[in-house]
Amino acid sequence: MTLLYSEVEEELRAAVRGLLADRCPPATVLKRVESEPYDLDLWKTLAGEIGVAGLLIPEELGGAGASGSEAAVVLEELGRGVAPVPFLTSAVLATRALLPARDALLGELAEGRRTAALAVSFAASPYRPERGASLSVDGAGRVSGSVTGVAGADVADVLLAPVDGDLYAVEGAVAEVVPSLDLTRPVATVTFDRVSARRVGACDLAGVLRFGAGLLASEQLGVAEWCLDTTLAYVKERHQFARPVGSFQAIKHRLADLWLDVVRARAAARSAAADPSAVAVAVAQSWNSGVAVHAAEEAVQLHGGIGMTWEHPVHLFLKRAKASEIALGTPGDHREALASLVDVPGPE
Amino acid sequence: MTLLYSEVEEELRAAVRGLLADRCPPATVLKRVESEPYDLDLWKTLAGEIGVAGLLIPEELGGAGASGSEAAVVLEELGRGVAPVPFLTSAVLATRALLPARDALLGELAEGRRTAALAVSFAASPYRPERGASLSVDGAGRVSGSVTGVAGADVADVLLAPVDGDLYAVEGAVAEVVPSLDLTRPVATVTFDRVSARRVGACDLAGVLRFGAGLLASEQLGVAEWCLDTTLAYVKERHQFARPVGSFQAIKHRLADLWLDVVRARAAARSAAADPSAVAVAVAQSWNSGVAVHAAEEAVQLHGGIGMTWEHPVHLFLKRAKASEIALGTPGDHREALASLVDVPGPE
Amino acid sequence: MNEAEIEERVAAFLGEHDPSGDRLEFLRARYDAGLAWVWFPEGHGGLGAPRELQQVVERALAHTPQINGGIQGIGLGMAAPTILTFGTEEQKRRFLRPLWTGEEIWCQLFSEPGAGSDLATLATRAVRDGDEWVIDGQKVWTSGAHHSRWAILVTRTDPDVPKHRGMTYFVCDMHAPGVEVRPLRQITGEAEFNEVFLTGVRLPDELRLGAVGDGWRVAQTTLMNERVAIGGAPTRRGGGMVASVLDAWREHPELRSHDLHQRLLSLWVEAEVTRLSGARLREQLAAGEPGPEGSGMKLSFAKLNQALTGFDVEFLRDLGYDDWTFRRSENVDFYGRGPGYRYLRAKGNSIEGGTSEILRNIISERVLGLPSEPRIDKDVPWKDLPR
Amino acid sequence: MNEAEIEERVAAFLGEHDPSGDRLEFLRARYDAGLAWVWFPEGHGGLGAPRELQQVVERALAHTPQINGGIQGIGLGMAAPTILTFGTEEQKRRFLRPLWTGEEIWCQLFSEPGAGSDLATLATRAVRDGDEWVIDGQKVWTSGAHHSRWAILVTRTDPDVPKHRGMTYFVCDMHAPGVEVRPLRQITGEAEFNEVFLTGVRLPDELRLGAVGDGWRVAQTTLMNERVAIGGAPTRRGGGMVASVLDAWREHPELRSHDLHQRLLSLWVEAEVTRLSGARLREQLAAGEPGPEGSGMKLSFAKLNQALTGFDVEFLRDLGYDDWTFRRSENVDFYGRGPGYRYLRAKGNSIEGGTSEILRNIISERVLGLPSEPRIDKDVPWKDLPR
Repeated sequence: MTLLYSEVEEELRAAVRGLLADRCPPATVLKRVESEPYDLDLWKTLAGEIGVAGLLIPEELGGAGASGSEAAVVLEELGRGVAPVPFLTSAVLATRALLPARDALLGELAEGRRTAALAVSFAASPYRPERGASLSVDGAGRVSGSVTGVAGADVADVLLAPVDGDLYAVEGAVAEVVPSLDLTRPVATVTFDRVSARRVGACDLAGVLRFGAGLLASEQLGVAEWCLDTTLAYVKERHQFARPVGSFQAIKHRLADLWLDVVRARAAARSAAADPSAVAVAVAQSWNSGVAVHAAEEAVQLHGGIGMTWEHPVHLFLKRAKASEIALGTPGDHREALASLVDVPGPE
Repeated sequence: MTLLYSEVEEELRAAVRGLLADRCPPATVLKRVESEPYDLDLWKTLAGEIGVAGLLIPEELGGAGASGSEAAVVLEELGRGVAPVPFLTSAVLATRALLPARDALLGELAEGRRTAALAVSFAASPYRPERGASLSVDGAGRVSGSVTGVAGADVADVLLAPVDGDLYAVEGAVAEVVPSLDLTRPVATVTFDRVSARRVGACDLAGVLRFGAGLLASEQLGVAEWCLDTTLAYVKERHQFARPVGSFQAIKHRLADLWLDVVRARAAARSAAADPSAVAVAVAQSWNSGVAVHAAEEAVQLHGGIGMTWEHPVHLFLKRAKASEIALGTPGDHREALASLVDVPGPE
Repeated sequence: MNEAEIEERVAAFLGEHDPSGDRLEFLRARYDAGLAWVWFPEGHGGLGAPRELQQVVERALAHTPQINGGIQGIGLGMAAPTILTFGTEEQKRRFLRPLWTGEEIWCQLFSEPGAGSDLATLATRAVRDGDEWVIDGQKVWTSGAHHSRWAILVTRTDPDVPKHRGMTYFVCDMHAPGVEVRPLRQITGEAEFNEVFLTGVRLPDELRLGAVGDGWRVAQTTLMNERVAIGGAPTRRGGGMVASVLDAWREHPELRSHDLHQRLLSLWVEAEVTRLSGARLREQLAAGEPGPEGSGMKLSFAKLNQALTGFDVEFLRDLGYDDWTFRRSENVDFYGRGPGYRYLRAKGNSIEGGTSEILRNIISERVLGLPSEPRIDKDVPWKDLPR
Repeated sequence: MNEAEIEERVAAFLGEHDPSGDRLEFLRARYDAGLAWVWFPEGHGGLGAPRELQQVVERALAHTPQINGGIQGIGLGMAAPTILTFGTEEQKRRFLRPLWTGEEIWCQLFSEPGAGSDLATLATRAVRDGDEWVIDGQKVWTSGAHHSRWAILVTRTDPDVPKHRGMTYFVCDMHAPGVEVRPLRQITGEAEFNEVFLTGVRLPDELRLGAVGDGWRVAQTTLMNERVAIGGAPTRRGGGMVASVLDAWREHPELRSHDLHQRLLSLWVEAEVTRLSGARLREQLAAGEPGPEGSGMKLSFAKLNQALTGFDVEFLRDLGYDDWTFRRSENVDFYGRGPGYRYLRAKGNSIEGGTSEILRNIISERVLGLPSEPRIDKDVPWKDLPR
């Protein structure tokens, strides 16, 4: 197991970063968030040309047969760009849920022709996978019920509903987007009204969410890195009292501490990507969630007034960071899991 | 109820501060800590001439009939001086335990002729008053057993042993001082080997410890104040890079934050002194313990190398602060108590 | 002038003026009777009385028509004391009465995109042209600009001297040609503030407040009146921002965890000691012995509000938001909005009215007496400053 | 020189010298065979080989008599590379061999009571007197001074030029008259370090290292070799300082509380991500791509050690202490001592070897590229600096 980036990963990173810089820098994301947050043209290019949609899908099923480490690098870049594409929801969570059954839908997902989403609340966790959901299947195999806070549902062609340990593919559900804290990854309430469904196979939902949580740590790393880099650039430029703001020692020390947090977030993200064990995932999530929020909060503060304006994209990162802190388990949920995983028992 | 200091309190403060500056500044305390930590001559002057020993004792029993607020001001000053005198142990804890019975011993304590100590572990709390103690009384009224971590026992003429809700006055116990983290208030293991005892009366031990804990917050305030003031003076004087260390912004901001913590510690201490209710005491203890430790740790760090040397007295304050964090309930103990006191219930 | 005399005046005034009649007429009469702000001089809405006697008037007139402290806030709190200190008799006569009655609303044109914490570096130019001044520049974070009749404005009149010396202070006519007000949208979605663009705005010299080049000193008077204790209102134990978190906490036992419980207890304690500090500060003020503690209250409240609102969103696991609509809002309404709004809006608490960084500088230098950092901008002509 | 050739040399050397014979003789022979530090030049204990080949030698000679990395640390890590870079041939020949074999122990005379973080302001004077230099001053935080034969010493030789330019570097004879070593007691009770008083100490000019006035540059070489990754040794998950806290935690269920449990879990996570960073850093070094992350490791470990040891004392509610005796100690033994000792000793982690404040300066400037603060001490003669 290595915590470094491979050459292949660096090439993948460069491709994704280049495309995002070209097509969808944060200022462009900001312009579209209120009308049509997802950039599906961009997604088509990312999925089809760079091939990110099929990264986790075996070659024989039409994918690239890559590992979580490659997907993690893509997520770092998508986090750096708060990129409005359904990679995490379709190419990680939904894909991972379909993999055990080697479902034919995987081929379509790999090509980017279709997009899927898991009908699970983004606020659910490996420890409480059912949070926000009330689904049932009747004798005729029709799914009923609703799930709140589903990410990626509004741009999904297929919804994957986990019910009682089985996974069902559904096309006729209604996803109603609600005003969301994270403008670049809005959540929807998904309603199934006796919708006919196809049973895909068994589903270890907690395992799927754990896998996703581990990779979310890489996205959070990307968010934190953008915030740190952008703030560094700003405080080097911005003058007050005839000095760059970044020459003031209190600011320098805060940024040094923040950098140190990000350095450790990188190690944690790499560890969870290479080894998506329960411990590594819980460590990465509990650390990186906090670092992303802290980095975004420091970015807003150190941008001063401009950081409070809608016109500067830093708020997109703050909102992404704060929503991601809740997504797939809060830091507290993951620390609680560690108590038994690493034998740090609580009071008796 | 006022959170300010009265004129009487300011006069009392001036008298105590003046005496300590004259007779027992921190450098002098340091010189004696390894041979004979307690300064009983100083105590005699404080107790008898300034009259601090009888502050909490009603006038008709030979005391000053003052309130906790006056005792709190004395403790602020004793904290500022890490003064090695048994005020907290004899004139607060032991005295408070004797008050309900209006015991005749109070008159002797008030005059400073004798000194008492409560045979209770300093690590006990209002919530676990029995911690560290195993005492029993036999049919003939003789006390047996031991108590660890007793403060002030080695300089006490009389030990007050609380057993099963009653208080016993004992003179033949053995107090063996152990090497203590707090050099200026060493703790002892007290052993009672079927020692004959006089029953004083009923004893609400938890109430006594709560009262003491509330006033300990004022001592912690004094410790924090000395650390802040001494560090401010040092960083104004000490030059590195041809500038006073205190002109570096990162240092300035840390000290501003520390000051703000101390300001709030003062309000909390005053509140608990004026109103020793369970809530006010728990608030003051949980806040001030942390502030005292933090102030002492910052003081050591900002003194640089000199702060790590035995010859500078700052370590006495670090040790006092750290031991006081444990004494009469840790910050966590007091917060836990608040959960039910102010209706912030835990998970069900 | 003592309490009894004030009460007498109020009684006499009420004998002559019917509070249930025309509101504006009543307020004008109150001003003319010297009962607007009793510590102002006679003839300008006051009686030259000690400031603390104002509460006698307020008590006695509590049932009568009131001015609007919200929308008139900048006029009353910042413009009025500045006009009183530096205005000519003519300026005081012209501006103070409609300012107090609320017939004319005021706003403040101080901050600029390039001059935030370092206000003295501001770049809005005022160039003299005969009896007029021509103003060009951009101001920002101006609340109420869109319904203001006047503004207090600081400008750069001499770029060739060090920054503190080349400024001049004006009253700006917000109806003058060249004044453009644009709402400034915040990260919460709404616009509490505006940007104000000044393009060739012509102001007669009579609108100058204080001497040419003396703008910094005039502005200090304004700012000293701004830094009133924020969060200084008395709250009960467990009140304020912690109350809305506690309400949610008590309502949702199913969302609690030990992690959150421990953090909430710590925040509760911090809120309580901060509240106690505020209470102690008010006692000091009442006793006429204001301590330096006031400087820290805003800093404490900003940190606490940010921690509490962040906690709230996490506790509720709330991925939604109530309303992103871009619209003007006149007031901050923390409690009427959702947790997401509170979280985002509270981020401004450590920026508006002096950043927490600047407040720490102020505390460390003015309260703790720590030496200032080496300054490189004091003696350099403004135009040569690095930017 | 490649791996095979090195192995050949070692084999040849072992053929000629019996590791079970006299220890010192064996070490001297190893030095003479160029197998002491293979990256040093031939004739001075090395073979002029790439540094990474040293591990080949170490592996092959692991079963033979070893030098003492602890007591010889300053000699090996700091004095030797400096002598190699700046020493004359004669100095290299005289000093390096007994330094490496451990026959002569070295210490470091850099820090002074008035020159800690700002080493370049040091005041120990060296005045030329014919072929000798006369040294007067006081050094501090010198470990091992009491059994050292030699010291590396930086002095002030020209007070009239700016501080970085007026320094000269010497090898100091610790047996010379006027050298007085006093143990320096720490807050833990013991004395790991010494104060060294230099009073009229006469050193021949041959003991000068580098040119007169070039002491700062020479000292930089020494210090670059000091700032090796502290805490860089691999540890297992849950190892290091967190392990001793975890042991106590598991042993004492009766002392646990939710408050402590939540804090311990947070510290455990911080320890784990810090450990992972260290592992990643070592991977980078092994791949020949050292990242800037190394600068942060000491800072992280200091903070973590302090938090963990403070937690430990509080958890154990331990009001006692194991031993306050004033005695010399050669090494820090965190694990053999009580929680109170660990708590106090860890306070030094953020001071020794560069304070955490200085490390944050270094990270922000050298890693993050933030501008330095205005400097006022660069061009002022040393004697005129404010102190």
